[in-house]
Amino acid sequence: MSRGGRHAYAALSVFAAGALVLSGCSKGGSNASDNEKKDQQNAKRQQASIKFGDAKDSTGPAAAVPGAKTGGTLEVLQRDSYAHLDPGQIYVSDEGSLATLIHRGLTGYKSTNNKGSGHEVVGDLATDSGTTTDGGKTWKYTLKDGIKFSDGTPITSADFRQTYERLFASFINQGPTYLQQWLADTNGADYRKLLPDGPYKGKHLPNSILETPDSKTIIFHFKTAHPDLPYALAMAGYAVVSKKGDTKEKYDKAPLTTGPYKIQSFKSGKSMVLVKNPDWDPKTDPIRNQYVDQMDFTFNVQYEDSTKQLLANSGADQAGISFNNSVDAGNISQVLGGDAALKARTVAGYQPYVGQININMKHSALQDKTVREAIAYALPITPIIRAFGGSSAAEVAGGFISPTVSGYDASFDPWGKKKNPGGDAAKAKALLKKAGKVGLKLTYGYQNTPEGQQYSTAIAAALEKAGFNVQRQDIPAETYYDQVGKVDNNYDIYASAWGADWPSASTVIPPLFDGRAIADGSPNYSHVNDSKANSDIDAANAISDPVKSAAAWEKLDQYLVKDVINAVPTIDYKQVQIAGSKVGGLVYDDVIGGIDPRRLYIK
Amino acid sequence: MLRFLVRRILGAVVILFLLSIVTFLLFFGMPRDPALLMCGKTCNPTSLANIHHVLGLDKSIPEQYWIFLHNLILGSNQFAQGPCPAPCFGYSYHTNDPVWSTMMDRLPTTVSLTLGAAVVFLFVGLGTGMLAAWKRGTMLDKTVTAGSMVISSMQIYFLGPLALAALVYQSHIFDKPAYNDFTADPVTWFTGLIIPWVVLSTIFASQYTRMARSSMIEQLQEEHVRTARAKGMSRRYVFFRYAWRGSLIPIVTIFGIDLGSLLGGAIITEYTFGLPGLGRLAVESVQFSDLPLLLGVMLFSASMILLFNILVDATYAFIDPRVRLA
Amino acid sequence: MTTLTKDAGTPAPADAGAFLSVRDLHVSFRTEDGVVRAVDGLSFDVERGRTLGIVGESGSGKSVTNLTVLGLHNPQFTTVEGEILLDGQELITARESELEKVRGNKAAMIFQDPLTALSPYYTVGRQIAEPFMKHRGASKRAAWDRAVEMLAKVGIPNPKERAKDYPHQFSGGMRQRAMIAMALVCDPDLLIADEPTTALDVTVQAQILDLLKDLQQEFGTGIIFITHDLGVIADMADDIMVMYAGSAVERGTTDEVLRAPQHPYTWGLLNSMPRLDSDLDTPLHPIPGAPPSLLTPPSGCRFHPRCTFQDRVTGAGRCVGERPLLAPDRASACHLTADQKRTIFLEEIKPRLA
Amino acid sequence: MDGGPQPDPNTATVKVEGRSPGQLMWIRFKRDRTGVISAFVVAFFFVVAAAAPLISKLYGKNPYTVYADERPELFDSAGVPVQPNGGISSEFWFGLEPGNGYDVFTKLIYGIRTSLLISLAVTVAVVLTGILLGVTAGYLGGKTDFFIGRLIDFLLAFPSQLFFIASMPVVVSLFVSPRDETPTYVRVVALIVVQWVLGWMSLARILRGTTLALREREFIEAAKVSGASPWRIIRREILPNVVTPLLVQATYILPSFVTIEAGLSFLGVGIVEPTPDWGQMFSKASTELVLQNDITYMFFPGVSMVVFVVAFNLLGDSVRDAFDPKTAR
Repeated sequence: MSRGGRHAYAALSVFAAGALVLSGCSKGGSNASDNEKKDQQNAKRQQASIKFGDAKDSTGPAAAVPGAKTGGTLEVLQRDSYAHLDPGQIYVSDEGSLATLIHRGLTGYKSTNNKGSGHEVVGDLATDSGTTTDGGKTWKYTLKDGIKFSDGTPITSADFRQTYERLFASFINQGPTYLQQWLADTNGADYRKLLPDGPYKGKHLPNSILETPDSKTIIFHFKTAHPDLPYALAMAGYAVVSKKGDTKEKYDKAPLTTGPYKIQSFKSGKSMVLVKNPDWDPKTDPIRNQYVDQMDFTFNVQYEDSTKQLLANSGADQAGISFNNSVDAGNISQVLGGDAALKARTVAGYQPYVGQININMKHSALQDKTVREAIAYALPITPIIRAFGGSSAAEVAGGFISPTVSGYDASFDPWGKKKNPGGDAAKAKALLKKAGKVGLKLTYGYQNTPEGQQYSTAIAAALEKAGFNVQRQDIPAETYYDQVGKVDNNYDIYASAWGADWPSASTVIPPLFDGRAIADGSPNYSHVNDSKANSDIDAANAISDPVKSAAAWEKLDQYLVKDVINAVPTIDYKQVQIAGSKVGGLVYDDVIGGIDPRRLYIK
Repeated sequence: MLRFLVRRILGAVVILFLLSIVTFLLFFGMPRDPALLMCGKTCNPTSLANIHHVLGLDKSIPEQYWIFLHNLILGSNQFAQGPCPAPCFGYSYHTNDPVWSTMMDRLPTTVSLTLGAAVVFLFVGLGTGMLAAWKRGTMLDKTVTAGSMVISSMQIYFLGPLALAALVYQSHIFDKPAYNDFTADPVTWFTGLIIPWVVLSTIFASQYTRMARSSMIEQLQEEHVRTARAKGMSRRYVFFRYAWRGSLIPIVTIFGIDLGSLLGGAIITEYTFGLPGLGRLAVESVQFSDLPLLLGVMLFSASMILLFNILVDATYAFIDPRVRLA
Repeated sequence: MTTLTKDAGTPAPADAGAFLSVRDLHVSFRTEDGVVRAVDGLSFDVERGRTLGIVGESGSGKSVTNLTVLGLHNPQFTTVEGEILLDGQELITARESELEKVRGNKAAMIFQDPLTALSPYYTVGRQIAEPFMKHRGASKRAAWDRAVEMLAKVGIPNPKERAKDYPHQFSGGMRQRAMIAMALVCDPDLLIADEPTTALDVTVQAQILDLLKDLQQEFGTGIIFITHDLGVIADMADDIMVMYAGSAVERGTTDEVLRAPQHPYTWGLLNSMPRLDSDLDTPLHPIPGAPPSLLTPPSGCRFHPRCTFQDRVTGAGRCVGERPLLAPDRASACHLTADQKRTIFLEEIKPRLA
Repeated sequence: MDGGPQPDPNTATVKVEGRSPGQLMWIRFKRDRTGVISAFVVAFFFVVAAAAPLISKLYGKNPYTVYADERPELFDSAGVPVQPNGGISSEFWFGLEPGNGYDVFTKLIYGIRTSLLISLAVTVAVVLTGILLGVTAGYLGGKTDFFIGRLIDFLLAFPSQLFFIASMPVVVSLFVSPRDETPTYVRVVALIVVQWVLGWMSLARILRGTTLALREREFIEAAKVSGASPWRIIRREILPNVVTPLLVQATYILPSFVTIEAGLSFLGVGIVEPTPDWGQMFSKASTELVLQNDITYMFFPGVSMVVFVVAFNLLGDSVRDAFDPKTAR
């Protein structure tokens, strides 16, 4: 049988149903064939533990990228337009990538090698990654000299006060909330009570919480220790906003920038142009380089289109790249199986997300551990991998900690999923018998997307084989997490995925499994409240040495997966990205979870 | 003529008004809360309430409807995102862009798609249809009839993917359909739309062929056509002067309906080819339960349909002297 | 079916006066249900300046015959045999282009319903002018003037203006006048009027008939006048041909046929026709039964299923078995002997009529 | 060229042979070869749909088995059959569906079953509504006619597809079932309802027209004069006479509803996995996975639907011609 294409083309010109049938040939197998070598290489990529840098590490300029040249225009093809440019509203990864170019905060991640796997947290606008004398309750930051906004006004502590206080205003509702919660010392969204209208109605945070004694100093006072603050402040969501230039809602479309680039034009849903920011001084920046003169963004470019263009590698596309589009499933084999030249233009790595199937611990039937074990054994991973495009897009996960986060253990696999990703129906059935719960009704809430529909049906089928009575319920994709996030939701099992906000499990385990944080909308989707887990979380949180804490988190992760079984880890998300042949400095950065835009240059 | 226009336009306005109410009720019948979508990763009652307030969803439905009408007619400066001149559909919940400009952004795609295809299928369809009627009973006629029957029974959601698979994915002859601004680069504009055009007009043309043929043949059996021949007028003359005139009426009618509904957003076509037109916008507005957008698109599509109804009735008067507009 | 069908209506020598002479015409259609023999061996002549009236029930083949004369039948479904000579020109075999030269020029037609027969899309003036331009090669201008002139001739008040009107703006009678104007615009030698008055009310009817007569006087046109109304015929025609089931059953001058009809069918027609001069209590006698299906015509005399005089025919079953012939000139196709015909009419039919 | 005399054999034949129009239509229909053949094709589809469970029993598979997990060796990690032509084999006659690897053959016949069921229901609903409103408007005239007319205008101004998409979730949410799976019948009912609401107008208009014409006819007048009740007149005189246009229209609208239903499922607002459905197979066929790797798959729903619609339309034409042989073809 020959390839379908040519036949079908000929057939298309002859509109006869019969002819169409004849031409319906297609070769077997998907182009997304597995590529073992890459997998192992990926598995080896494991986030080395991160250290907090001192003043020396924090002084600019950033290390030059080997062989980098300045000048040229970079063509950036993106699927999604940027919905938010206001730092306070930035949380999602593609906006995060952009933020590395235009926004700066007190701290940031500096690459310690050119492979994108080694990082340390250093002072970005601040002189160092922060100093604490009492194990993380009080943090002091001092601003560098010569830091300016893109309108030329110097950045002062007043701007930072504005930046943090406006996070409490109601129109800021998309960004991270760690800092707000820490300042208000609350869970959930109660923090807004601390400063309901933000700084706009003349109220401000008292010095007992946020102190700005002079124009260069910012001091945080927390009630409880938060050794992770340097990580948190590195999030784009906490980058600085100009007090003078704060236009509230409108800031979201036209912000002042502090990074090496500023926004020349932005047509939502269409295009964006970044140009060099003359007010950015490399000497103040240990993290970013500024090689390219200009970056032209085009939006609404679907994965297969960006891939096709970059593969074609002609004209402007030679200097083309996409920060967040991955190679589409259809072309993945062509890319991975390509020649050396192509390999040089390709990067692959893990995204910081780990998928899991949550088990609703609020439902009495599921409080029986044997039943949960049965689920854990029965659950097949293959349908999920299939739905996301095969082994080059996802691989079986052992624990909740992603390979990009310190504390990941590649060998950990309690349910034998890595050996037998199809699940073990027989063993599950036996356990279910033992628990006397054969025919137990499981309400399975699934995300109503093509993928969701596909894998949920397959998973349901597998669970049925293991003796469960599965009731699938579709949940609108757009409100999925809000539905399953409700404490009294009706679902017994449901998938979720969580990405670390910074490469420490402290942004994975506590939000997902701290029983004291159970509330509507809290990401503790399985509503687990395990006293041992809770206390271990506190213990780990208190460890200020990143390396030690990583080890603690790893132990806790394995305890949860093996012994608590409130959720079953499913997949580690992976992606492959490609760039044009003239693009230099191509690196997959594990913290960003994609190509690192800060190092790029045009050959 | 004037009276006709006034009467019809008033009628249309009433219909649009009712439609907007229906849409409103429909929206609040939806089992989803738009605020949830904007509430983000760390959602909870307080922030939800906040968003409700910002969107004005905390007001009563009639109140919200009143505000909507007011803004639509008079425009508004109440929006945090900035002033919104009439016709103001407000700002999209999802993108925060003004609905009107969003629609105007998407319109060119739909218009290019529709008009491009319409020109082709109208002429090809009428051409072949009349040819078949002229050559009635011959082999040609039979082939055309059979062919058009088969093709017109194909659906865009079959022919479309087929064309994509054959021309784009398997043989890489064309690029994936895309809309490029005509003013920016006519060539890419053309190449980007060629597959949708071909598919769309193939299906429609076949329908118009059948229609043209049958209505032509019907006309040819009219008595006045026979009279014309009894006067010694040549077959060609009778065919193109007498029969064709009358055969236009049903075609104009259908063409009006098709054009109206296509310009209102060719949902399935745009969905099939991934073209960012009004149809896609409509689907998105439902997906993200984006009331302002939904209302905007609904009313726009409806007005297109109504507009073309009026145009069709007006054209009757030009075709048939017996028709008086009033 | 009888063997005699072929040579029914043996050709009479086409005499010099005849402008149109039809010989042994056979017309049949292929329909969904089979072959319909609409005209079956028909022969007749029409001379310049004279009017031939053709009478018969609907479906008796009157209209078909005359459409065939101008070749307006649908060649796809129709087969025509026989001979049609118009001014010496053979029309059945003639090519379309030749026919076009004849139509509306030498021979024109008036149709029954002027509303549907005129195109609603063009002005009356234009529709009248068209054939003049075509056949006389006249200029638009000249043709238009001619149209106005014709409208005036057929008695349309203020023709200059009315010519610009569309048919739907005319009254029924005026439309028919316009039709006539259209037919006569190239003063044809033969005018075929297919029930031109049935769609009109009586007074208008009279006007139209007078008009036709006057015009005939003026142009010396030969007219074929088709109707099922003997009253009209009596008024209009010089000769009459009675048709039944696709063939002629009686022919003669108007006087002969109306005064001394010879065919039972003709009698039936006369019987079924109300007369102004008859007293109200004299009952009408419609012909029993319905016209036959032309798909499967009755054998022998086509009229026999409805004929009440079969038993009088000498020789049993002749009516059923044998097709009666129609001799040329004054004649009727019936197996009754000439005496029988006379006596029956005088003794049994006449009394009922008056 | 046309315009030639075409006698009306209908009346002619009636007179001699005295057959009822019904019998005549039947005779004429039987004579129409295309009509008969397409009738058989259509019938075939309905039989297959009705007998789907039986067929798949004999065939020994059902459309719900996830062969991608049952028989992993037949698929790659992305769920595409490894054998050529979508894994067509003596075991899987129409191959396997990329993704979860359902058996295409059983999925198709069950899919046809679902689609036909829905469309049939819609057609019935539409016909009934059409008769009710159309005949009422036409017969009563006056205010009733006016209001029904305005209602029709209003509904005709609806952007129907958009309305379908917007209203499906609403209608579905009307039947809430907290703990259990949203039953397929709910979606089915919803599909029927939305299509019905915007589906009846054209038919109603036609019937209104016919009734209006009939109302002026002598026999109705006669019935009126003889003092028959409106209801009786409608039942005895009007309904029998609208049967013809009704039957013809019905044969035309059913396939159109089939395609609409498929369109909705194609857009993802209709029937969803794993319930087999014609349109849902199309949406599967338009995914990257299929377009890239398994073009074969799309021919099974595609060709079968084309055949079905063509046959049904031809049948419609034949029915029309059988009732009224004079119509142009």
